[in-house]
Amino acid sequence: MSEKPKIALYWCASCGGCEEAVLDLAEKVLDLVNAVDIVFWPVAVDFKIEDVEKLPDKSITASLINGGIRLTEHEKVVKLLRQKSQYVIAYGACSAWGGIPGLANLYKREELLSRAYFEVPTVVNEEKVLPRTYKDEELGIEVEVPEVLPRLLPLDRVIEVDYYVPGCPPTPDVTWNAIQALLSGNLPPKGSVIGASSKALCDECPLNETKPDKLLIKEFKRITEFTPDPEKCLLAQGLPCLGPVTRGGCGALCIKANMPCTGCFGMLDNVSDYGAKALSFLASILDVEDEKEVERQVKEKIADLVGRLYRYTLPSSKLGGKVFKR
Amino acid sequence: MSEEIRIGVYVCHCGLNIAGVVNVKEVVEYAKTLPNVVVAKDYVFMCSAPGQAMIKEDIKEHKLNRVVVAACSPAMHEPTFRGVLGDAGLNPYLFEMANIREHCSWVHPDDKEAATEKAKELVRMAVAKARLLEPLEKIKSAVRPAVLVIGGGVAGLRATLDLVERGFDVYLVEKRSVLGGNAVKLGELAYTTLTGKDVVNSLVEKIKANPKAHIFLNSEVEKVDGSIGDFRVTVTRRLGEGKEEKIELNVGAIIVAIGYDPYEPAIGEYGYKTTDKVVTLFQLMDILSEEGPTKGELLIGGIRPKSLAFILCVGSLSTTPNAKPYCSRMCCSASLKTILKIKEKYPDIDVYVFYKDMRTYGKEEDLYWKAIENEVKFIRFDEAPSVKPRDKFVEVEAFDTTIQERIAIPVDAVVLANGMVPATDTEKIRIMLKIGCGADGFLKEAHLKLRPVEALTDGIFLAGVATGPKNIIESIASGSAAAAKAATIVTKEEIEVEPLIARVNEDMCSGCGICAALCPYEAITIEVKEDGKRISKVNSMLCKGCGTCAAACPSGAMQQSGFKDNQVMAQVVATFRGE
Amino acid sequence: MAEFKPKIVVFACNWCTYAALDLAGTSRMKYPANFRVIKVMCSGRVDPQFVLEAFKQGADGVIVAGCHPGDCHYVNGNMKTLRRMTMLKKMLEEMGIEKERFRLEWISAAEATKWVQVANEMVEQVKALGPLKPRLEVKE
Amino acid sequence: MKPVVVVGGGIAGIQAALDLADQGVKVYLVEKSPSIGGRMAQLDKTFPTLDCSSCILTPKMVAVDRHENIELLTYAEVKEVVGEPGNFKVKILKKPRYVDVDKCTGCGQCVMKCPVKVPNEFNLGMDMRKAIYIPFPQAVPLKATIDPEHCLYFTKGVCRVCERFCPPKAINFNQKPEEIELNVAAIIVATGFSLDDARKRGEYGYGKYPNVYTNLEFERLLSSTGPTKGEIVRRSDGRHPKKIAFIQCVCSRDELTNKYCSAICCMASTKEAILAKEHLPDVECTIFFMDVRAFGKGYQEFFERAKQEFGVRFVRARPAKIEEDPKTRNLIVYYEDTETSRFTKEEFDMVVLAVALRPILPESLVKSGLIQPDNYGFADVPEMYIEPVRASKPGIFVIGVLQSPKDIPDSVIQAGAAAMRAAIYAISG
Amino acid sequence: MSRTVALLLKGEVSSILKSLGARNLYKCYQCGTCTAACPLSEEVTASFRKAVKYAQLGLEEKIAADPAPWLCYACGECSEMCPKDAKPTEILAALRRYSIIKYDWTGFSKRFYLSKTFELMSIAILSILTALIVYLFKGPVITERVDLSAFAQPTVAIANIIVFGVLSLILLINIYRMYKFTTSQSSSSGKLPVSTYIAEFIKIIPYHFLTQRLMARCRDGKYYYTIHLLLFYGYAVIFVHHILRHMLLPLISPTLHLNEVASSIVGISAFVALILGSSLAIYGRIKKSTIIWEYSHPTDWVFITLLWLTSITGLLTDIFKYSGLPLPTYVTFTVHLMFVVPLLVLEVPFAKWSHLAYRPFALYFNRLNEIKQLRYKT
Repeated sequence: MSEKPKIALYWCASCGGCEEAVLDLAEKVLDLVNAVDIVFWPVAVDFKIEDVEKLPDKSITASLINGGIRLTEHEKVVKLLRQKSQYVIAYGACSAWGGIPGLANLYKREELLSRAYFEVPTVVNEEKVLPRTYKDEELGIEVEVPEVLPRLLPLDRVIEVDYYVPGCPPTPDVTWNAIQALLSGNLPPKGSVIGASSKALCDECPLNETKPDKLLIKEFKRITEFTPDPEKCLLAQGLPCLGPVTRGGCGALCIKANMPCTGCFGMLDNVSDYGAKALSFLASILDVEDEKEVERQVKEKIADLVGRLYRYTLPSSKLGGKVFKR
Repeated sequence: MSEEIRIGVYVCHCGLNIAGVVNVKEVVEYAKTLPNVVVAKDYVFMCSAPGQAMIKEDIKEHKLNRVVVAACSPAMHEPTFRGVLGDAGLNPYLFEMANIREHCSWVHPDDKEAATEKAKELVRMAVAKARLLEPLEKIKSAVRPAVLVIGGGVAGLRATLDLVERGFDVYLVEKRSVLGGNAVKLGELAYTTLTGKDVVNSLVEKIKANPKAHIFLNSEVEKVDGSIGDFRVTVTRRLGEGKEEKIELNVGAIIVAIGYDPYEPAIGEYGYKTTDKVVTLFQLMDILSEEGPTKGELLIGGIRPKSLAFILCVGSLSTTPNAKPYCSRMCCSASLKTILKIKEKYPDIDVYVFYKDMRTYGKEEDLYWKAIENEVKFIRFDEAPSVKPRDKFVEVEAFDTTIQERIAIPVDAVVLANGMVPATDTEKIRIMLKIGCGADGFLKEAHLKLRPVEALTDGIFLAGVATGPKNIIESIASGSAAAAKAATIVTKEEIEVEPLIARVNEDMCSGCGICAALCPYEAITIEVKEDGKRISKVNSMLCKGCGTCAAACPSGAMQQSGFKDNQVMAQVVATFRGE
Repeated sequence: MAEFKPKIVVFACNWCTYAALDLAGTSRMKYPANFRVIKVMCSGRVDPQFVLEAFKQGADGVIVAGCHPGDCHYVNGNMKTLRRMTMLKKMLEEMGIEKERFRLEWISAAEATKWVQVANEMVEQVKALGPLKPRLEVKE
Repeated sequence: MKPVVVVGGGIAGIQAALDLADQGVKVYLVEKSPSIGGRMAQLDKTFPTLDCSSCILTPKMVAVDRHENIELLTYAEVKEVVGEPGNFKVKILKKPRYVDVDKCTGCGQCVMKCPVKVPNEFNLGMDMRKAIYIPFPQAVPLKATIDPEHCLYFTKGVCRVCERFCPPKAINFNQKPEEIELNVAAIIVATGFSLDDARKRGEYGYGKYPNVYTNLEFERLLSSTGPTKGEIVRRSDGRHPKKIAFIQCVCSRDELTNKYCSAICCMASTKEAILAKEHLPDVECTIFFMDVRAFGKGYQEFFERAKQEFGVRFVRARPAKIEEDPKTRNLIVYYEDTETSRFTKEEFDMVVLAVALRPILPESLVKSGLIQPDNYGFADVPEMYIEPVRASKPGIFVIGVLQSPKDIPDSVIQAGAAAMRAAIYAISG
Repeated sequence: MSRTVALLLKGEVSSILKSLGARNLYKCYQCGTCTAACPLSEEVTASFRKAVKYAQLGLEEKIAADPAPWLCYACGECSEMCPKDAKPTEILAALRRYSIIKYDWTGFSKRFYLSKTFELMSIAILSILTALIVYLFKGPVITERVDLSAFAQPTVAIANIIVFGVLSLILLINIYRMYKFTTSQSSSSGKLPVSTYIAEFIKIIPYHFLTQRLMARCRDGKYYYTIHLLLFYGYAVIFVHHILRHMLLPLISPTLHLNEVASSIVGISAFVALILGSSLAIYGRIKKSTIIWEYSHPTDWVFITLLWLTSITGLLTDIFKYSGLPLPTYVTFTVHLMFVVPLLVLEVPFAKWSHLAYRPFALYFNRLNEIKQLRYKT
């Protein structure tokens, strides 16, 4: 292949972590740069949208898009990239399932705007002005301010996504595996997750074999209540570790730091709603027969069920967020 | 599974039961519009031979590989239609039923359009699931040629004798220290000089003479594991002075013959236990039997009564607040039989019978006729009679509805014809064997009319009064019937078990162990493979197919055959839109 | 506007609730035709994903029904259902689904009357709440 | 392992055959009429579950037909039985159907074409069948049968239209009766019952007044495969009745006819009253009874529901007589309500008589002394407490209403008991 | 609600009833067919079934108070249809006999009914006594011509008056007791105005007394009705004729003499009617040809034979008289008296014949109860 494969990177509603993750490849970044021709990388390189528009369709081999779709601009750009690229990769939890910003879907758009632009103590905005396109008199041009979408959407609700790379952010080896797969061309069927394990975290978790025969817990525990025994499966000790329902591939980093998995690698192929599946297995092993006791434990020990079980996946869940009254 | 899905849909009229409310033709036309449906027909009785023949022909002619029948409840005819598919050479589990009778036409008679609309959607749901059904093979399990009989009453004894004579080992477990249950207390029986004890003895003798019979007295069943063909039973036998031994048994079928308890009237109910002149029918029979406390002499409250009042329906037909709503079936005849025996021995005694409804059914009517001829005086009541103990006699008063007058009769003694209530340990046995009980508290048979001696759980049979009041002859007959059903199992080497069990996709299983923790039958174990990986494994013999593990499996690796996630999801989606 | 006819999905366990529904049929008890019953072998088979899928497809109400505690044909499948559905009810409330739209009921094979009562009650309550489907697409 | 013969293809015979065959015993099921199913096939619904009778019976009939251990001998009668337990020689006469059963598919073309109309026994003569007929839609075996007494070919040597129109050419007019001899270990007899002749109590006007029916006739009216396809209409004018009276104990509990109680008619009438209310919501049903024999499991609740939920009126009285109003053909029932001692002449549109059950004893077995009638005419069971179903001679078992009046569950239980006992002879034979 | 006073069962009542002819008392299982079958059920409110139950239970007060047995004319329709073949006809007949005993305050009926010997003894004594009286107090025995009145005139006249007075007194007292019994049990305490008593009396008593019309309503009642009418009119005519000739006339105007021929024709025809009726009845009872005559209590035999003998002797007396044979007349007349006196003295107040009073009054009292029931809706 005479020319090097072109790749594009773009970030939408994201914390920038995924951008950095590419750098986390450390020296491998160099191999990457040699191997590919980066045509669009707003955070690092000053390409403009117009440059991408000029490219012929499908000329970009792969676009790695991270972050959830929050603004009309995100929508515009990712549609453009879709048109221009052969493969679109939803890189990281936000673009794959909406990520932590996706939890905003628990609130209406006005609530978010009013919170951000009116109620926040550091803001003084008596006229209750909201950012919107306006005509800048001095520059004589119209300054376009993108609209906020009613809901944050995962990438595949806006454009067709070829592959997903899990993680918040994706760990270096996952990123590298993904890139290898892309470059080598032997890719799994469209729509699958690449770079990570096909099994749940427990499969690679060192504490897996420390599990008792009957994994039943009498009570959920909060991480603050006790320091778990690092040598024993955290779930077996009562911590609501989401390892069993989360895809492996991260090498159980959090578990190694004695912290329960929060599910950033998302659900396995056979699961269609991460939160529901997590709730199902956690409730099943809670060995309690009385309804009131279950309610008490949920209130006291898990408190924010949606936040905890849909931390990275709320927008991709079946309801996609809170259902508001008419 | 690349083969093209060709579904046949058959909508049943069930005479007028469905066609009377649901527009069957409309449902058939609608079914034709559903994807993969290649043939859709209706017939007046799908379950009948012509109906079944129609399906068989269509399977051959149209090369159908899925069949959907919209008719009655699967509880009625799923086995029948699975048989039809089997006969036509199609895997019986590529079949789904839509219940448009019990769940549709019979319950929405006033809203024909809504019922038809609902029937269409139920068909759509069944077709959606049928599309995703996979062939399943019945699981074969070896059968232990032995039977456990719980309860040594006449029903249990009869079942035991039949089965040992048939050549099978029978373990008879009896809670008390003596065999015979309630029958021994019945004294002389109707139309014969035989007593309850004679009947029991004749059975016990033959049983004891047969080496195949193993009797465990003072024993109770503690734990039952396994399933039809291979039950592992733990029995504890009390050896006296607090010592007891555990016995492990392995049987192919279980017959529950735990009998009943006589209804115990509340203190003061009809004067019971507030005066020694009031006894229950069972106590009277005991008094009359030679081994009884009075060596057969009719003495109640220390005197030989010159006049006796029997009150029937004690504890039945909700006559008193403490009473049961059902009819205990045998007390009318048992009371009249006892009265006739008393009249034979003491002709001069005056007998009065307070009854609500005289239920001497069948040939036992002649007991009623003979009682009338023996000048027994019958008083019919609606509200329960009142029993007022006086100094030298007891006054029984009631409003006689045949003459619309209150009648008071001074008698020397009152006999309460008490009915039958479920045996005290019914609850314990029920939970241990995981079988249900009806609203009346007796064990629930699989089908009241056509499977009266079978429990819903395969391999477990119910004999005698355990399922409801019966007289001693009916109880003995049901003992033999239960034995026959047990024989249909233990005569076979192998038993086929429903294949709706859980299966693991080893490529997805992370060995998280959640499923193993949930299985009540210990059918799932986590095995460590050579590469050190932990993978879940299902023992198809033990798995009963409840699906609880599948619902909890965090990675969706565990699926229940016949109820896989995608199959149920397809039904959910099909409830709202057809594509 | 045509009178709102709610559609309610029922996950019924084969041994108890499904049999109770059959009994309601054989006893010719009448109840509204808004219910679509999906049979599962045990209420323990009902995966919370099914319930969410039903709401996603536009169900106005979902009932998960099984055997009374102690009656479960599979020893304690219904106990797991109790825990799952209790947590799910809490989560659904957080997701804006009113608690009347989702019910967990214990209905034994003999309790046809209880089923009819639950059915009538559920239809009334859901009718009062109005349709759910329009509120799923957040457009404004 | 020796085979067993089961005589009678009603629910008791069918259940006994299945319970034996499932134990691996070879069974010959002999049925006198062209199809098995017996009385239960004529019922619309069964009490107290209100199951549709053919819906729970048909699968068992099909199971019998398909069972590899059961050989079905329909339209056949036991001629002679000789021998002792474990070694009975049974002579069976298979009457000619004049239809080749292997070819006939039960398509019914012949029935449509046949010109001869004959009162239909299955619907108790309330409608007509043809000379060549299939007893009822769910018949097993589903084969046509020619009735020689009415077929024009046998009576006048003409017609043979069925032969012309039979697609698989299954008609064979020179079929001969076939005699089969079996050597069996035991015989289970379940020949069932017929209703006694209600004319014996002439004062009720059965046979004289058109709108007086028997329970079984009313059951046929209720049934969708009945003469009126489930419509309850009066014989006299085809109108729906507004008031129906059910009179219990007709020829039962009666010195003049049968002293015994027929056990099932209280519940049968209660069920039919409920079903009548279902077919005709504003019909008024009244049941005249002396004692309501609701003794079985679930029966008392069924009786209570009939009263409270379905508004069936129960009057504790035994009507003395019925007179007919010649103009309206309505029936005036004379009764004294024993709970109010008030005499009333009440007019009804239709009366259903709960007539006594009479057993059908197979005379070949009675002749050979293997079965003896008891003082009521039922098959006697000498040691009822030791062997509840064994007839006068060992190895012979009598079950169902043949032994005493009983309902379906008790018949099924007796069938199981007989199967068990017979199996023991089969293995030792 | 019915009064809460509970009724006490008396064992001995049932055994008495059995001896009074209720042979199949203990067969009835209270199905109500008898009441429903009875042609009279449409006319009167009565429950024959309940009457049988009272008998089975031995409820003395209820039996006495129940007019139903008197409304039954024993046509046998109920026994025909009774599913238990308990022969309600016979039980009701026994109840009638028992009521007679109950109404009779003297206690004489009871002994009369319960012991055959007492019955025959009392009849024998009475007839011998009559013979003695006639013999002792007889007037001159005129042999040349028949002068009956002279022969027995004084004794007959006085005896008649005394006997008639005493008997009617006893009968009236019994009827009053019957009234007391039948209204005692009616559950309503409400009173009826006297006018209804009188109105109903006029409407019921004479009509039914004279015609026994209800009997015609029974099954093939025509046959019995005619026999009974024959007997009734035979007796009525004789009674009236007797009173006129032997009692009133001699008292009022001893001199006036009836036209002999007319009086004889009347007398003889009455006697012939009586003989014919009673012979048919006797023949029927011997042959047990119908349900009515299937069972005959001794008192039935006594009554019917006495009646027959009286009529025969009465007829003979007249024949001898009019054919002018004095001695035979006197002898047969004495014999006639020997039968008439016990017939009148015993049968009328104490035995079967009292039904001629009790039946109409039973209808009357039953009507009163009916009105009371309707008016006070109890």
